[in-house]
Amino acid sequence: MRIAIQAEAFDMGAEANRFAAGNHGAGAIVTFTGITRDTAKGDLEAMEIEHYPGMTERALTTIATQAMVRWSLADCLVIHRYGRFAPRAPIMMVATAARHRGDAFAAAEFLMDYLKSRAPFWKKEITRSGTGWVAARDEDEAALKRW
Amino acid sequence: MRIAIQAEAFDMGAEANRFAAGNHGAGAIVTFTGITRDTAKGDLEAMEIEHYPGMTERALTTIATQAMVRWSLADCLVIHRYGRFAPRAPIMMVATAARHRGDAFAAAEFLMDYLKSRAPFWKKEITRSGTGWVAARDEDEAALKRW
Amino acid sequence: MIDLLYFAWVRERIGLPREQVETNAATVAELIAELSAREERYALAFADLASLRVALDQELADFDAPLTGVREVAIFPPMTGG
Amino acid sequence: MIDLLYFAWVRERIGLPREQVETNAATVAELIAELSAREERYALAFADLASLRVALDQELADFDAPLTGVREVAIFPPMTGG
Repeated sequence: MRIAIQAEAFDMGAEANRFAAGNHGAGAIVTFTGITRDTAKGDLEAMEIEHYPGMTERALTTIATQAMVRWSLADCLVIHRYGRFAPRAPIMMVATAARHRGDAFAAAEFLMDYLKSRAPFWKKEITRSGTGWVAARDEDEAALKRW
Repeated sequence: MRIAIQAEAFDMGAEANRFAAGNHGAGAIVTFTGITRDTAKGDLEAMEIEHYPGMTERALTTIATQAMVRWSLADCLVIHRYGRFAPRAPIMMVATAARHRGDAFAAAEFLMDYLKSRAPFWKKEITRSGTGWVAARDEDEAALKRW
Repeated sequence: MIDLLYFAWVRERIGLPREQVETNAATVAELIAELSAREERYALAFADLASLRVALDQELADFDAPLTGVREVAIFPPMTGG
Repeated sequence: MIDLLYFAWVRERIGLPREQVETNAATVAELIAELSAREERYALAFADLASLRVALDQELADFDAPLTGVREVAIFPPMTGG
């Protein structure tokens, strides 16, 4: 299990390969990569991500440990960046390894649902017409109910 | 959309990066990689995958096109190998790109469920104690019902 | 003249991957019955229809699907890809 | 003495990321009321409790959670990671 909270860029493909190489017993590997999306208007200049150092590590470790136990994962990985990003930058990634695909998929979705609403990150969009904090979506809160 | 049915090895990380680079509008990228798992006894010597040339391409194109439309995907990728493999070899991969994570996850799971039971591939396990065709699992057939 | 293709253990039991047959069978079920009556190895390969799947011209089909106009018939076990 | 931390627009409205306060408040809700009474900027930042979340010593908590023994209180909007 590896949790990385970092300002630095990561190479999604290299991380995926390194993760896969370490998981000899697993038949199924799922990755999710989140990329800064442009606004509906197409005028995003940058995305800023703020976090709560200390609590972020604790929250992600707790969430990842829960996923490991609940789905008998062979391994899991969470990378989340903070700082200022251009549109189309990879900002986070999770990976899960399990014997069967159902567990790998479920654990990855669980990790994402918790990351969205329970890990202390906040996103701010900087556009040509102004800046604004991204509002939490009701769907994201609702998504937690299924677990 | 890219469908590749090949004997050659593929580099999961390189494929994931190439796929992500082509999808500028998508905020969410999901990959699934299937790896030859050892038997419960730990005595797998090789896995052979047979397929039905011609029909395989048709079936995968149909399945992938359905996924593209149903979840408004920005893109999707299916790679599936055939031939003889050592344990721990990556044998297949799917990737999906969508605006939101829910669509990317659902489409990847849909693709996997159809690949398992509706694409003309057959797996044979060669172990020290003999060889045998992998039996279809009832759970895999049941998984199709949710779509 | 129909092209008949076999895969996985169906291929192994019949002993060849493909062959051409002259038939008047109206459906896949009739074709299977015809072959099974012809030789023991077909009867053995086709003994349990529930463990067989069929494709007509590379599309999955039912055993009672008509063979009219069909050029390629494939018979195989449930698929195990992914 | 409690360490108070603010994030995102809560931080922006209050105008600083952290401060230390001397308080006798028994719960987070009481602490928030105390600060809101003290200065306009707190009252504005804390006006809508439904849009706030709180963590005590880096664990999410409710507004009526007791402050006994707590050293670090963080107040912030709903999280938007991932």
